[in-house]
Amino acid sequence: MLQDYGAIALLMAVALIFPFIPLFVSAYIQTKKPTTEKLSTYECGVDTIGKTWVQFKTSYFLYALVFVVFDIETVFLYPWAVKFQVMGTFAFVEMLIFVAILVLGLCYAWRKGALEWQ
Amino acid sequence: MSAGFPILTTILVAPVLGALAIVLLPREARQTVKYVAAFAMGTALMLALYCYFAYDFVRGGMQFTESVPWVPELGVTYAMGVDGLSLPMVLLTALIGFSAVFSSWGTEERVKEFFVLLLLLLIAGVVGTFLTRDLFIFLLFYELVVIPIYILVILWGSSKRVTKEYAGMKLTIYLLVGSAFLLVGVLALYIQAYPPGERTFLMEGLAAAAALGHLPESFQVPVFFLLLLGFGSLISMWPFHSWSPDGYAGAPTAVSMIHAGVLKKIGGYGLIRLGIAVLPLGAKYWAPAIAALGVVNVLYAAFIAISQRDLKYVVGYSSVSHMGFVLIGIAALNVVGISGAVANMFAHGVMSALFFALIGYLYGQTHTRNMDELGGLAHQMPYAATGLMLAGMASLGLPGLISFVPEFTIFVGAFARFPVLSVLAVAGIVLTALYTLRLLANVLFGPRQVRFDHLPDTGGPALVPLVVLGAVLVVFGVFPALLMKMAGSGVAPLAAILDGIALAARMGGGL
Amino acid sequence: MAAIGLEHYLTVAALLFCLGVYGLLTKRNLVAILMSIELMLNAVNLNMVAFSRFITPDAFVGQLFAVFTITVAAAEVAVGLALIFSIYRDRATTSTEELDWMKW
Amino acid sequence: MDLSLLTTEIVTVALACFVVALDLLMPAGEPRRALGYLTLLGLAGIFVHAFTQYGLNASLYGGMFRVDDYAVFFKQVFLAAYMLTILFSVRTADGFAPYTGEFYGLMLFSLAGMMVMASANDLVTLFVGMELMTITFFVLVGFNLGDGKSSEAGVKYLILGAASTAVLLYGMSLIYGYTGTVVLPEIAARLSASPAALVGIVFFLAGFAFKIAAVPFGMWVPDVYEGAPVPITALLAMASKAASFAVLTRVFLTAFADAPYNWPLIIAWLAAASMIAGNLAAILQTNVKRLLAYSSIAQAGYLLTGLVAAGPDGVKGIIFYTALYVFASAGAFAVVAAVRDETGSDDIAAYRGLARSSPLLAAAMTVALLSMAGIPPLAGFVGKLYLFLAVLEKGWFWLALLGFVMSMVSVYYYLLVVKAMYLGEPAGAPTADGCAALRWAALASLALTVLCGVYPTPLAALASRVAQNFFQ
Repeated sequence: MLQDYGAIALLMAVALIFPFIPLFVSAYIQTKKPTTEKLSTYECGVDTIGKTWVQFKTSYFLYALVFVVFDIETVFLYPWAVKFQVMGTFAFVEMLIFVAILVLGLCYAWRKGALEWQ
Repeated sequence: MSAGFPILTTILVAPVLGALAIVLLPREARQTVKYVAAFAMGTALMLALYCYFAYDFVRGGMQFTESVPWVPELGVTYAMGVDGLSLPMVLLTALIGFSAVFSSWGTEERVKEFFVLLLLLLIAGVVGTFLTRDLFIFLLFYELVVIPIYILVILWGSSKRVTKEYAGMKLTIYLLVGSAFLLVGVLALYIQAYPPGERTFLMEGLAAAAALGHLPESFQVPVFFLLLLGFGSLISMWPFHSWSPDGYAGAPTAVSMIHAGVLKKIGGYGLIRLGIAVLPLGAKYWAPAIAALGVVNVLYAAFIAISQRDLKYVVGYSSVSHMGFVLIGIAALNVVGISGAVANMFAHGVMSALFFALIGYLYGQTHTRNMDELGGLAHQMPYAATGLMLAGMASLGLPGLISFVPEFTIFVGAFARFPVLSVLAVAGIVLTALYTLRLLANVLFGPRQVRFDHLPDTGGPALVPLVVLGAVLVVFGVFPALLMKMAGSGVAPLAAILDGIALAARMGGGL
Repeated sequence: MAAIGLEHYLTVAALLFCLGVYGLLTKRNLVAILMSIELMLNAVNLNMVAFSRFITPDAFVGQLFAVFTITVAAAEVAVGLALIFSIYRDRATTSTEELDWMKW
Repeated sequence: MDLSLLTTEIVTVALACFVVALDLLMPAGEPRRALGYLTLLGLAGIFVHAFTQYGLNASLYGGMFRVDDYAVFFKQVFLAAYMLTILFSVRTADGFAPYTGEFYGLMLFSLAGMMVMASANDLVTLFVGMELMTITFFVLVGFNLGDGKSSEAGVKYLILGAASTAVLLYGMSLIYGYTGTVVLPEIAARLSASPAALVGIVFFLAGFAFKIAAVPFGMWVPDVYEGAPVPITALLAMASKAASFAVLTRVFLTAFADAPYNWPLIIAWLAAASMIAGNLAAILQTNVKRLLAYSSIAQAGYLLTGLVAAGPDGVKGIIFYTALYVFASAGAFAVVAAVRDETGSDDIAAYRGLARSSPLLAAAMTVALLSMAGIPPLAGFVGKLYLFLAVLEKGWFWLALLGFVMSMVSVYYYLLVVKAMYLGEPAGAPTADGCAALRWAALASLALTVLCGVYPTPLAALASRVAQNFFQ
């Protein structure tokens, strides 16, 4: 029983320690010769211009949406995959219909130009 | 089922048909619209008169009955029938409706819509409440008339002290909220009277339930209170009266006539039909309160009427005051008092309708209702003056005119139960005389005023209400039996119930 | 110190849910609010799975329910972000303070 | 397993996919009204077919999905609501080009969700159906891309809706955890007094109080109604509310019926609060959409009284009133759509002189509003009569009294609109007359409202038969 809690404690410990290791390592092995050039924000050798927070194109968002759809699809596919021999052809057909509907959605997105990079 | 010709339905349908005919007429046919309206109401009046003469007073009870099941699962029946209680009211509605058409002959704008609303919804609805024997349909008709009144007031009304929108809205909300209490009371009654399955909205059925003792006093008292709120606000019982003068002042002539003449009477009618016949114990419990409020009505309204300068307000408050007499008569809870109340409702209906008709005429001519700006009109318009005199004399209960006997009867009935209150109420008559005579004096008499010389006297259509209603005032005044016989036969069936509660009642009322 | 049982999971879930509610009520940024709602939904998932494991070990109703919840949550976020985008296009902000074009 | 029981749902979804696909195939420029009429036709077909499902009382998927008279009746109510809405929204939908097809498609998907809700007999099915409805509505509310108000309304609806869903789900999880089942009848069998069950029921009720827009959970309604496109506002008011009531009634009368808690009292409070707050707040409104929004809160209150009665009469009242409310609101929103399309405003001022420019629309609006207020001889009066008779029967005297008084108070603000239509002269702006389809919708609502008021027997008979569903 104590192991249960021990496991959690271990997990937390690792989670805390892990990020520090690389910091320490780098801090240990690096050589320190700071110059103003080095201390300035690094941007391909040029000083930063404007905000460093830039927006992403909404096209990414559209891709993300399409991705999410098929990502979620797998959530349904896994249990089905585990069980579908047992459930027989009917389940198979059902899943085909399910996927077909998603494909229809994909076609729709395509036809609407959600996949072109504008 | 109805034996023979469904005459009551015809009375109800005549205005509806007239209105449909008007709807089909082209908008330009302004005169035709009026003729159709007059014809429809004339038919209704003829039929009502026929009912009055054909009614068998010896036999009494509901006659010309019809009944068709309508919403069976609720026990709602399309049941018609008149007895000595409702017959006067039906006759009154027909008379006033007929006259109202003629006194709104001068309507200029939206003539078509006006007569459609007036006839179709208002008059048909009002007459329906008196014709039906089914409580559900009674409520249905009653609420049906409220909205048309609102539209009539805001479209064709007049703004004096208060805007017509305000007057219309006040009137509407008062009546509707009152009706909400009424509805709950009625539904509670409906549920209590019979177990599920054999329920009915028929008034006689509910009365029978009361006779069977399904309605214990503990139930009757609160429910009667709800009904009192509903009907009280309708009959403008103090303190629910304030919509009435504003409403009449804002409303167009015809609506004031119908409203003061008939619609108000639904309150008294309901109190008798439903309050006393179905909830006698509740009535007994509340009677002293009703009587007291009635006296407040009489005196308070009369005092205010004295202080008014606007003719419509004077008549409006006077009608509130007269309703006080009716309330007292009802509260007397004896045959004499109640039949007096019924008769007085009829009398006051005719009289106030005539008043409003003529005030409307004067206003149309002189464009003022302020009695200080009027005067000496007897010189220019003798007919109108005669009409006003008749109405005024009737309103202060001059013997030989319609309301003397009813009021006298009420006092006879009421004195037996509320000696003190009755005496106070009688004092009210003096006040009535005061403001009525002052009104007549200010408007009709005094020196001839030149600025009114060009004004025509009532003639043509405007003369019809004067003749019709005036004739009724005189005839029923000279032969009061005509009226009292009806009322008496209507109240007679209540005698048993009243005797049942009389003993305790006499002990109850010592005020 | 008892073995880790149902109540532990329920406690965590309840805390997570309250955390979500707190964020929902205090955050002013639409995206942050969406995240708080996600927290609430995940708390529910935790409940479902825990119940499924401890109450009905042989029926998978709870896990099934969790799957549906996950899907729905994803859909909600997708739509939500789209709407937030259109708001952002209109008024270049994602703060609830600016959602005042109508009486709130 | 008999899939033919699912015909209505399957056909609806197929129709939705078909409409979207057709929209893709149609050349970009062409007008899309045909899609609207096609949808209408399909729905009419489904509506007719639904009659054949009365009396089946079958269930699918091990009792998770029931096709009983109750479900069928509600499906028909939704269908009626959608048909009327599409009738008066064809012109509005033209404005959504190039997304007209999606508009109809999404509407159909939400309809499918409602159908599932009406038939759902277990928590999972219920949840899925509800989310299908709700999420499509998130999109539809924000559908008017040109109008910032619309997307704002969408976001507000989404956030509050998602939060309420989370609360609802938490309640469901507790109920499931306590009873170990999600199927309603089994829940009823295993439910007994315990904090978990109580919290579960309360959370469940809170979640649905949000969906039916009952005070204090209905405060999203005014903004969302104002911002959303008129047809969607109409659907939120009629169909979404009806669907949520279908579920609420079914769950409380099957699963929680014997729960050892006095839940009718809680619902009575909700009802009273909704009736009071809704009606009083509506008085202050100058925007007709907001006015209708508050009035719909009040209507939710009236409907809840039927649930308070918790018996055949109460259910009958709910069923009957829902149908009437759909008829009435359809007419009202049709007029709102007409005025919105042609004057671009929802303010009461925009309705001035409507009686002159279009007597039919003015009459339809008047009748619809007065029916909501419950003025005889319109349908609303009979509906309220059934509802309040049911609660009076159970001795809820104060609730019935409050209901009647409040509905008479509501006449006040309804009459303000009527006054504007009949009294005012057309004010400069082009006066609405609506397109042919819209006028048909208004006429249909007018006729149905008057008819059901004057002769309610047929509908009432059907309602009382359906209401027996939970009480054999």
